[in-house]
Amino acid sequence: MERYSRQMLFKPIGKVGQQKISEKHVLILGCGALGSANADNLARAGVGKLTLIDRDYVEISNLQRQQLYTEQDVYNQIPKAIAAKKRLQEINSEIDIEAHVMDASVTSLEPLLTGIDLVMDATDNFDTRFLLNDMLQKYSIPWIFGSCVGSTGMSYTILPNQTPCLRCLLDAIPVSGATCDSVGIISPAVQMVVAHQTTEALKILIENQKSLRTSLVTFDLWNNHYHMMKVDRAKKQTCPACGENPNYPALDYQSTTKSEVLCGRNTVQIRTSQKQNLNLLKERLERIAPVKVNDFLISIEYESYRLVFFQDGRTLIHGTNSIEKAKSIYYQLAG
Amino acid sequence: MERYSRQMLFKPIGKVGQQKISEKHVLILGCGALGSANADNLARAGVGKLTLIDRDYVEISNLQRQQLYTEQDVYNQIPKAIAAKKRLQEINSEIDIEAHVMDASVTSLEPLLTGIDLVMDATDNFDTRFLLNDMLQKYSIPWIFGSCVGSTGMSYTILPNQTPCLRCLLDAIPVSGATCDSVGIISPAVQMVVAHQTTEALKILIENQKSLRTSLVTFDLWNNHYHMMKVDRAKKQTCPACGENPNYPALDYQSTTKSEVLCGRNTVQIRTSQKQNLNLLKERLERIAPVKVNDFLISIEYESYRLVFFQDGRTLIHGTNSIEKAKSIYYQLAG
Amino acid sequence: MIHILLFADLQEKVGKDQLELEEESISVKELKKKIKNEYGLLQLDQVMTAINEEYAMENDIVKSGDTVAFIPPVSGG
Amino acid sequence: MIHILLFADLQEKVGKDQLELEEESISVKELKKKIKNEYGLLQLDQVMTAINEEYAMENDIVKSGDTVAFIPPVSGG
Repeated sequence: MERYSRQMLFKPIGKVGQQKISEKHVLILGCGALGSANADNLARAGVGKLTLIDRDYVEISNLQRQQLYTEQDVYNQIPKAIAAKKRLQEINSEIDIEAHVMDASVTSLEPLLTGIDLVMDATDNFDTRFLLNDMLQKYSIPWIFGSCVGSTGMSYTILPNQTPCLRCLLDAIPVSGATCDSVGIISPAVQMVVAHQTTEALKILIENQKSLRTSLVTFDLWNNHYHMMKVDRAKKQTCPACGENPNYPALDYQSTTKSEVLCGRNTVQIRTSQKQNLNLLKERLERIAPVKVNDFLISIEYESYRLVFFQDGRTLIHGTNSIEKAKSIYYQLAG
Repeated sequence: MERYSRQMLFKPIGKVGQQKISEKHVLILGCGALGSANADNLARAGVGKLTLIDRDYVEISNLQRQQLYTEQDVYNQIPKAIAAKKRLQEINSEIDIEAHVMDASVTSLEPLLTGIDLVMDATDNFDTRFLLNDMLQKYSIPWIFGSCVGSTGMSYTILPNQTPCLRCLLDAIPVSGATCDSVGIISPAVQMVVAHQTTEALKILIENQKSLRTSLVTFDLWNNHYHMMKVDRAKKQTCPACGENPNYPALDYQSTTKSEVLCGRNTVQIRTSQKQNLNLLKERLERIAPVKVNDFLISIEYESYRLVFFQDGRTLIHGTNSIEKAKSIYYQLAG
Repeated sequence: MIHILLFADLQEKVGKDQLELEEESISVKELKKKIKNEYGLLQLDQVMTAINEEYAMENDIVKSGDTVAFIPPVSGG
Repeated sequence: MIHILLFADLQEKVGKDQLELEEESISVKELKKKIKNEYGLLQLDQVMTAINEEYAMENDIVKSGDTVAFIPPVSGG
């Protein structure tokens, strides 16, 4: 236990807390910037078992902020979950790590939730966050929302049947947040979010409820702002995920994000349940490349792909037959 | 430049800022927890040249929070500066990294300051911080103070001839802060400090003065506190480091920390210019091991060493002939 | 005077990270509408609002002396 | 009422991270002395003091309604 001596010296954890940490199982959804740093921290802290999920592989533009990866991972095009696992086992060979290279959906996630004590949100889009939200309410698993872009970020701890859930905070909002691929990001914004996420994780793992943060944190490191928002008021009895009669809309087949390869066209279609606000999307996309627009759709060329966004929530990604790749590109641009 | 594309998309940096970053030379003093994370960030951000300094080697209890190191570094007892350089070059082979395994003193640091644009404080004691403070005032080099312990930490940006210096803030205070070895530490406290330090570093490197943080930040992640303290008032005309007639006390031979091996005794003596407050030190050390005390000294057994602290600022470290090892142990316990 | 904090991409559009507004009393809904029109801030349809560091609804009233934060949910990770 | 925030190892000794003190007006020096005696807080000789988020000197006056933060410099790294 010499390895964890400095963590055990921290009084709220101690030997008892360390023992608890070593018996817990945390699922980390996403192995990008937030996922890398969260996994690094939790592996070093001695969490007994980690499950890592990511659909993507390591690219050169990831190295600026995704702390588990090296140039070698880029050259070898290693899937992030696999590269992460390798590095984490070099850091801590005493813990158990399970890596899944897959797209997160209702059907792919559900079997992996058995025995999970806590989920770290390290996704890059709100479709998946709402899916997480509804699923973890249903299965009563706490999770920690985190997101970042530019020099800003946010974090919030969600306990089923207790705190307001993500839907309580955002339900009325047709969310398509700014993404790292549209407005950029600096690495300290990542770490700032993860510092909050990991601290909350440790509190939950040692079952120290009274220290949990009950506010949503937002910050802007470049402009020197830090803001805590109390959210008790946001809890809604009528919330479809955490209210009195939940129906978990994101778990309903009708509303899930669907994707299909369009035969012989080297194109993938993605269909979300939310309509797109094309004006706002246009403003965001114009930072990346020229956008063509008419009343019904907007289109953009990005890397070797062409994306066409329709108002009804459909998007065509031309230039690939891989659903994983198409989703990556889609969420990179549209959040 | 695809590697830095997301950082260049961040408007305040852009292509122009990235170019500046690539031409800068940053010295990182200390490759422990703060040093690891700062170096990781700055290497990923593409700083043209990094100089790393550390006197120590990697130990198993470092892995919980020092993000550049693995179990292999522990088994091979690699000096931290060397292990850090190796990992950083795997992350970014395009930048220049210089590693020095050495103890920081007036004479060892001075030759390394030529051409340095910025210094990151990643030391673990205030003796060295005051040395840095006075030296960097003398040579007009900006630096970013950082420190952490438990779930707390602090950061502050110091510009010579402009902001109050560390002496302005702390001069009247006989500083012997809490250390990670006395009260423990959790890894997010490290990252929170480094998120602030790296952001400030990027602002300085791209010469964006107007965004610089002018307050000292303190936080407590466990208890959910975040505090910014404006410090303009603290600037002292009479400050011996940044005032009108500076004499840079830490650079004066009389006041520097001296250490000597006591011949044939397997003992090193360390002498600081500050007197020890034995009562306070006793309180801190008691968390680590039983402390023996009388009116003139206190003593403690720690690992395979015995330390004897005298009121006049002298300490004997029995059980080693290595000045580097003795200093490590000393600052781990006494801050 | 109402003090307004802007986060994330709201700042960029407005060109600063803080605003002052001379109002005695105004609903969150009206306040958003006003600023949306003045700065062409489409994003204000997609923000959380805090009054004095507490979550606010559309019909809550902001008074002179209050600090309002508009927090757009960012999605990167 | 003076509101006092305690950071780092001050918290542990006192057993909480915040204190309230019934005072109309008191110097930083006197305030420290008072708390030091009440809680045996030797560490108060080694702290920075902020009044309402601004650096304060020993002779500055704290008034009812102010928030005082005692910030011990921590040295780990």
